Amino acid sequence: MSVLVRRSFPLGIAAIVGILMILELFQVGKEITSSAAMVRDWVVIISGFALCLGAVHVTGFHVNQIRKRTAGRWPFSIVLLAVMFSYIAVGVSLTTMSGTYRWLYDAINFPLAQVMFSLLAFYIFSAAVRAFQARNFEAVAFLLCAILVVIGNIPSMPLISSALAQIGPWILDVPTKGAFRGLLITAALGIIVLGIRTLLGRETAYLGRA
Amino acid sequence: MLKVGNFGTFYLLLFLFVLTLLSIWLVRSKGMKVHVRRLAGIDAINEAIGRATELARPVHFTTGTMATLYGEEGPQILAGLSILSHIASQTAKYRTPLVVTVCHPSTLPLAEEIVRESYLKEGRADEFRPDMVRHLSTEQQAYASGVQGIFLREKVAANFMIGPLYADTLIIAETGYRVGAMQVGGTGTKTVQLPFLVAVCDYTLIGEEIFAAGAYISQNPEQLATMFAEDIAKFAVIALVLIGAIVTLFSKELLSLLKL
Amino acid sequence: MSEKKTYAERLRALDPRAIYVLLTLAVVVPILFPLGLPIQIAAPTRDVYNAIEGLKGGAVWYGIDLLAVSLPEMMPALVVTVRHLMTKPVKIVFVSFTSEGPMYYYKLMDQLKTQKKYGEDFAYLGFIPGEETAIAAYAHDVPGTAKKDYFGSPVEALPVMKGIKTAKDFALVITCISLSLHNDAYVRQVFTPFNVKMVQVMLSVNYPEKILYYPHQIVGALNGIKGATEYEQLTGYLGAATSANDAITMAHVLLILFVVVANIGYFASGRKR
Amino acid sequence: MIRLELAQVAQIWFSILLTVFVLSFLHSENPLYRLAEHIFIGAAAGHFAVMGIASIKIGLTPLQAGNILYVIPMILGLLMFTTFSRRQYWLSRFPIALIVGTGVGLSLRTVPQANVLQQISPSITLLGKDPFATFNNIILFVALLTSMTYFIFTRELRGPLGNIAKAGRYFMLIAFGGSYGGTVLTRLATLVPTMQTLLSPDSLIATGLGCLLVLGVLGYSYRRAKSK
Repeated sequence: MSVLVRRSFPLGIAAIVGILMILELFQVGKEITSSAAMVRDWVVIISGFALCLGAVHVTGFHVNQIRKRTAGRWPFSIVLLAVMFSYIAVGVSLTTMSGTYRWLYDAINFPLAQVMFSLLAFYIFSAAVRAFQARNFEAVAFLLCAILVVIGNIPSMPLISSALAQIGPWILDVPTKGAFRGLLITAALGIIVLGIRTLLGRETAYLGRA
Repeated sequence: MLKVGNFGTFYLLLFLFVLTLLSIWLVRSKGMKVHVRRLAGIDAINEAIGRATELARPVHFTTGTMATLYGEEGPQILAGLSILSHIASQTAKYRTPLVVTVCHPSTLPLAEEIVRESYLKEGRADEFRPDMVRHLSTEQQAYASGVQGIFLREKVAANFMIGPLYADTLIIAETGYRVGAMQVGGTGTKTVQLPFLVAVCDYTLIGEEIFAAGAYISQNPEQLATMFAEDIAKFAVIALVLIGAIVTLFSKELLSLLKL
Repeated sequence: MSEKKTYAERLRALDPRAIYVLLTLAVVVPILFPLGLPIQIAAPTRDVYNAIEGLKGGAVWYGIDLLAVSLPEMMPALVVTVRHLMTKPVKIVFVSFTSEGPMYYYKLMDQLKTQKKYGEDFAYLGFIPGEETAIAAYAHDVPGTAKKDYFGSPVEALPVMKGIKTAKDFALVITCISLSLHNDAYVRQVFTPFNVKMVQVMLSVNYPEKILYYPHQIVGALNGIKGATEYEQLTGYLGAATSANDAITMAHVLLILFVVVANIGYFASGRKR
Repeated sequence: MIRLELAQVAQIWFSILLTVFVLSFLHSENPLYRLAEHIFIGAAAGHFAVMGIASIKIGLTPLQAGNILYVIPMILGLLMFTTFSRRQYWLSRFPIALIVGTGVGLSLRTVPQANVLQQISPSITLLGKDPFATFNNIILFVALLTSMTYFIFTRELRGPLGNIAKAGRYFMLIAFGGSYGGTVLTRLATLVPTMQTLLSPDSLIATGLGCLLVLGVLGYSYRRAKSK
């Protein structure tokens, strides 16, 4: 009984919902389409709960840090919780469209996301310096193509040598496209087979073991 | 009522469905055995955990940001999580500290359950601690900033990033390099991130390899058989492409002849 | 750590912090001191320049139809075209069909120093809601649709608005656009009925599709930040776009140098792993 | 000159200081970075909690209208929280199963079309409008077939098959190199506006102060590490 409820029920739910989504594509009937739309609504609602679960989890972790007075960490945890609860207070009482909420978002979330993306520019350089060394033939292929594309992306390049400027775009347009297409097709086969196995109840990673 | 545009989808799904069933049947009743070639990236996982154990420093695992289980990239997260169950068993066995970070919280209960069950299976249930699985943030870049911090503060010795990866991949991988972690990365369809994994990580699982990993690790005959099904499908697609090319080549020829 | 590294080995394994410092310099220096590195100037950009350069009096309709998210990409083009216009003997009537337009107007006026007087030489009529219908209404009856300027004075009281009734009364229509449907709306509602000269500043994402209006419906177009760079070169007002372009060029050259140096180090250190 | 309002000035100061603190991570992990990191995580956690509450409200509307079926996602959503329980955690499998099923279903209906059929159909035309186009089409075709061969797992890649797969591996390395080089431009396109903001007249003082703070903190921790 317990195995039936703990394992078979979830497996059944996943299979039914998955098949429902596929059937919707083939437009088998109005009932299917409307129930698929409803299930997607449900998923939005459940993901809403999941987002709240995330906030609870973050709170739990940092309350723990504060309680244990983890060295060098706990004062920051207080800041974190304070910021989080002020967002929730403003967002729930004044809504996200309010000026105060927008102020918070534009002062904190927006610039911080932007600067984290900027860090990528630094990292892409330091990673390149290590990776682009001509250790063997494979590394040469990798490095040469990358450099040719970089050269092609220099804005003044067409004025210096239009031939050199055209190699980079060619690499991106021809061999890269071809190789990535092959990669995508095989990965897709992997995805589809994994999906079919899930619908058949053979892929049980999401159920733990018992 | 089959719309013409979905014609191909239908037959492709049907074809793979039949192939999968057939391969499972062959294993079950005919005892077919499938051999899968060596995959260096997956073998490296144990090596990395071994190193972390020697150094007594933590192992980090993530399935990446942005994607959600209920979205189209859900299967790639599942593939990553099936590798997590192996990693967690290893860290349980060797008593290596484990940190799993989660971006979208819908993955959180699943990751937690997988780690918990792996510890249970190894008889180390008492060593499972809830803070092994941490949800840092749903926002991609906030998550990345958190992972950066964890890497430097806790001196991570092995880093695994397997799943649908987004731009933050390089932030995490470069920080991993900075703390001297051995890294294995892998992603299915996110081709934009693959170059960075290849450049920074010690081993990379490319494209379909992340789906093969589960079968390769478990050596479960049935899972291995589905690998066989996938390979047959690959040959079929290659044949289809070749035939398609020949047909279009000659139809073009025919067309130009007709015009003459 | 005890072993001393040779110079070659140091070149191979450049300290990431040195890389970060050099990259910062390569980006910051051109931002502070734009070099104006040459680039190829596209024909639609040159035609925008010629259209403004050729103005001999009359009035210009300037649409600031931008969303806040396009600020980094569109602000340089807005600034450089207005700066060019301000040197010509024309009256300028600014207007917005997006609610975030006024923010751009403030930022624009912050960056410009001009001899022209508000009310006499130029005016801002603010945001007019209603999307395509509003554009059409404005084109057919400017004072009747706007009524007041952004600061609350009645349109009739502004000397700059004298003699402006419909789109026909403008010598040139310029518009900076974030939403691709506005590109179409302007052509449908302003060009088609009134056959006026029009110039559009487009986002790079919209450019490949909307440039098809050139040269029949619109006489010129700028392609986002790239177009702004070209325009800054044409006019000689080196600004944000040129400095961004210079910074990107310098950074790319720096990357190539880094790779060359690292490889010299690799070969000089005996090609050890 | 138009005077900026106090709120705007405060916003600029906030954003600039946080930006400088994050950039200081390039040198080392330090208290200022940690502060920015925790503020960011707190802000994002708060933001997504607010979003989550908004999503839950979506379900309340049909429920109030009398659609009893919408009780199901409410219950399933609450079951997510059993993950904190040591004994009843298995209950969270029900919402997870629904979520996984949806994801698998959605990918099964889009992946065949987007990642297989639409990748094959533009690749099979070999003849182009000129010899160069034909050459390009053939290269692309070969790259596609060889890279697919690389992903054959149940046979050892030896002999002729091995050579084809090796060619596929090289094509993929070329692709990785090209893609890496192309991304450099994308990333710089974010870095440059960030730097322009830091150096704009409105924010120059804040940037300077931020840099001084970072230098102070780094210098202090360096001296402390040295004295130890």
